[in-house]
Amino acid sequence: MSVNEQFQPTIVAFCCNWCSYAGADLSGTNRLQYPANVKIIRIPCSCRLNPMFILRAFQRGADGVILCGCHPGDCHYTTGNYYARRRMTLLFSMLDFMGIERGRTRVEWVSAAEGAKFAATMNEFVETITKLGPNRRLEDLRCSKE
Amino acid sequence: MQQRVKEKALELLRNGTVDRVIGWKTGEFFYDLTPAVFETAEEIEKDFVFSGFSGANLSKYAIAQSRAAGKTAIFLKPCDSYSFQQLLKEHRILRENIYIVGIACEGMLDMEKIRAAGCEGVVSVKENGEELIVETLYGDRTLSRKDCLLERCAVCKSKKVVIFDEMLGEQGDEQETARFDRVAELEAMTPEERFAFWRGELSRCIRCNACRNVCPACSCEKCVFDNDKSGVRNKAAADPFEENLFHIIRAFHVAGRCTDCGECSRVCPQNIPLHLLNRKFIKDINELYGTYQAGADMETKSPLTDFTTDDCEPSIVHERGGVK
Amino acid sequence: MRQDPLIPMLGEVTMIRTDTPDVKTFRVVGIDGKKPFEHIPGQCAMLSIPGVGEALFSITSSPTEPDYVDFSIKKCGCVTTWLHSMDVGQQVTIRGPYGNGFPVDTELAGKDLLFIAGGIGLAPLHSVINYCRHYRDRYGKIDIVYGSRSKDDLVDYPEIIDEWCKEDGINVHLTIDNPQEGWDGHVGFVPNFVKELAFDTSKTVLMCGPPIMIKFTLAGLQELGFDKSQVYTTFELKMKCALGKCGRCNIGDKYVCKDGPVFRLDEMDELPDEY
Amino acid sequence: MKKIARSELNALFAAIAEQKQLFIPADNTAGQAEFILWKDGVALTEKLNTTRSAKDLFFPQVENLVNFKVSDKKMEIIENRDPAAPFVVFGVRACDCRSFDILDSVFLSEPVDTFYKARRENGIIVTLGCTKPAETCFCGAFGIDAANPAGDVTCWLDGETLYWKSNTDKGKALTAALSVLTDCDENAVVAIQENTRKILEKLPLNNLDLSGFESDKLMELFNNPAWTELSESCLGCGTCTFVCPTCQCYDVQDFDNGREVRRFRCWDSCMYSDFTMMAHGTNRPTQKERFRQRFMHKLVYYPSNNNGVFGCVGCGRCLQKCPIHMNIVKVAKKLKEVAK
Repeated sequence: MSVNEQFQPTIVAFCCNWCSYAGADLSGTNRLQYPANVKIIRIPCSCRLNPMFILRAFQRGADGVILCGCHPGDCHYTTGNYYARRRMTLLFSMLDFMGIERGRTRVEWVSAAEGAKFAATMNEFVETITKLGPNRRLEDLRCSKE
Repeated sequence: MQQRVKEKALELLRNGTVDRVIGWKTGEFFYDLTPAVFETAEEIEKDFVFSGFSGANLSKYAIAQSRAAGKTAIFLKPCDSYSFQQLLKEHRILRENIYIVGIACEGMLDMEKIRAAGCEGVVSVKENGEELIVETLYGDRTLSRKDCLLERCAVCKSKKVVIFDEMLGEQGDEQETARFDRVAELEAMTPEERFAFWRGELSRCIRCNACRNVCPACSCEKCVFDNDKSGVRNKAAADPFEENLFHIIRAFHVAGRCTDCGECSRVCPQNIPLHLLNRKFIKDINELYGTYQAGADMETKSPLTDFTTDDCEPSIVHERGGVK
Repeated sequence: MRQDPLIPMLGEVTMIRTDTPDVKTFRVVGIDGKKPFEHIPGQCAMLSIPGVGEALFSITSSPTEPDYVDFSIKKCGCVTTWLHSMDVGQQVTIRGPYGNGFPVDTELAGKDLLFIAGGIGLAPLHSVINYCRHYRDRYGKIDIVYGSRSKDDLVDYPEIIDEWCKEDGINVHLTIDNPQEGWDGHVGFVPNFVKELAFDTSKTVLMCGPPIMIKFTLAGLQELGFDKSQVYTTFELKMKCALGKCGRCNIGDKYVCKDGPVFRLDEMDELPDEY
Repeated sequence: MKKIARSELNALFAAIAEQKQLFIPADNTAGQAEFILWKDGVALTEKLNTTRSAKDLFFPQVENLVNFKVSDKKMEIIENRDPAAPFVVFGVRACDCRSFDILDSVFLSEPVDTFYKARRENGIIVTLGCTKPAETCFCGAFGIDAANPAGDVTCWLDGETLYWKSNTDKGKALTAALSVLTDCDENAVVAIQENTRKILEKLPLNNLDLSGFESDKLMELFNNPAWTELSESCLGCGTCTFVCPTCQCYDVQDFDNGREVRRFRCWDSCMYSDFTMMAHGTNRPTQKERFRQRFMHKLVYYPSNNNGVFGCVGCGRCLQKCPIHMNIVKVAKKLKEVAK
């Protein structure tokens, strides 16, 4: 990659079906801009996010992974995001413990009405990851594009 | 104590309290004891051993044996009893079929450490108070017992047998230990240093699955890593990523359930300090959600199947102290 | 030229025929359009779809077919399910042939042959049957006992009716497990059927089917006075290399991929019962 | 015979490394010995043997076989094997050296495994006579002389000197290129050998009796009632298999990275529950059958096909590494005891 050619990160955003996915939708209908680097994967609830999904995303070329769910207290299934919160806290802590750069993973609560927050979060996250550079510590060399 | 344990095993079989006993069986040498199921008094007289090398945690064997006809006796050291109670809590053991004999424990010895101290061709080890007299083909050596303990025993968290029908020796207590010191040391490093540390350790992994198969918390009938359809099945660590994936996910799957029995590190043929991953989770859970010891009781909810509405946000990981 | 026996060559599927609800027959040729290799009846080959897996299949077509090899494959696992979902023109990888095959030119020559097959077990025997039909004068009388769960599960039914049944010196005995509308043939399990037919013991038996069928049919044959040394069977185990190296098809001191898959039953008596 | 002062070992290693890649047994960060690519500063271990065996260098745990590019109905086969680089492995013990005979009989028999063959042809094995065998050693039971190992070159080491004797053409060619070695008398190593043999006699397992595993007893051994008890506590891990110098079973798997499929082979273990698992089930449903397979293969099946040579070399790794301390010695002894 030449110096002029700016690094374009790949971001995987796991979005809860009930709030954040709708929030993403809203940001689209409102024509709010966020980078095309963000690939959204819809999940039924933030607590559906198996830690394995995050690692697999990194394996297959993601440079940053973000989970978006309903605000605590607003979960469609009442408590799913509370469990997700604990799991993600521990997982992120473990990734940090293994020496993976802080900031490559993130959780943000985005409601269906917060289209603007969704776009702003994505813009900010892409910026953070662009600064961090490509994911090297959790990449699978067999998947790298050479 | 060694004699008392054996006599107890004999007694329980002879008086009909149990139909079989899970214990440790003598080997070719003094240190290579095998977990075994004894069904007759003759077998016990001949082969049953309890010694400083009875490190193996027998609790996992209770899963299968509690489903055999009749009653089974099991000997549990304090740390083993946490594993046992945790399995019980997860409904993996049929309690009514098991008779538990708790054993007070002075710490178990690690043959690897004795070898690493430069003892080759070891013929016998005699315990003499705080000293070990090691007889080898190349002369005798004296080592400090303290230096030859299994890692988990050197930082023993509890001398308390948390579940038993009968106790041999003095019941002990939970104790303050330095078991999180190494985790804290790593936390104080830079991410680059931590990454280099774990790469160095995990790159030695040969994916023999000994850590998983010995782990009392890993009692799934079919592991996700053996399941063809899981998409993550990997038999060999064909890439550094797979080494990370396996060990992160394995630690995560037992988080909140791992009692820190230390078997994973004891059995690792490559001497990878796998217990550090589990302890990291335990330390985090203690710090973020309140002190929790898996297997300590039957009632407390595991931190990962529980929550409070004012739990910390995941971003705490990125905000709290330590080098960024 | 392939550098290593583990490295396959490319083949193309030129015909797919649906035989039964869960069995399809696939015709494979090399990408040059020619037959990928020459084989002996009873041998197998490794087919694979990269990314899905590689598995060993009996070659169903006779070596006398000059242009292609056929595989009749029952849908049961990952690879077979994928194969069942593909269309003509699909490329696959193929390597082989592997195994010993039936001793068609030696021990079987000149003999009266009795083929006994159950379900998809016809696949490996199909190759031998058509080989024997091609060289009809080299063999004596041919009897074929073939059973399946129902009429719909009889593999190669049209060929059996239109060709085998009409040929002189071949007696075909079909049976299905349960009565079915439109079926006026025999109903019952293969082992009993074999006993009812009371074949004379001068025949040499070639048998393939589910283990339970083999077990009871063998008992029936022995009741009729057959000796184990007159019975050949072929079986399958999990294989990865098919070269006698990867270790998983090892039974006793034999490797099924290399020393088998065809065994005479008296030879199998000397092997541990692990198949 | 040649020699070099022990203090000059580094110079010897440097001289070899100038010719070819050199692997020597050295201590890793975990304090275990393993074969490490030599560079200045890597020192020969004091330990008797490496945790993992020398087979790793010839039959690595994972190796790529071939790649495929798949697009729609078409596919392409891409052969991309590494051109094997010539290398020398120094410090192989007598037991591990014998293990190559066993691996050869599998991989070099028709059809030849060309991946293994290339490494065998490219590798020069420099063995090192044992001076401090451990209590777990039982190579003597297989007629292996730890004091006089085979290999392309055989070395002996005492407090002062490394002695060097080339055995094969490959070994002689290597020797000729090493001017740091000086000539010496053949008898120089006799004292070292005698000393080793004296210790070997004292080893508890050196005279392990392995009669009674002849192929005519195959069925009897297979049906021995002791298997249930022996396998009862087996965890079904692959430790014994992976540290074993003679275990050679492998699996072939595909990895699809979205652009191409990599077909690789990796070590496998008959102790694993999926080893013989097929779509319709497995023929070894419990750990007893899997456990039995491993030991029957080493003690009976392999010898039956190879003139009575056992599929074990007595290196003692499984004795040290099995999490529950079950091993081939215990199995062999128990089977004989029960058979009586």
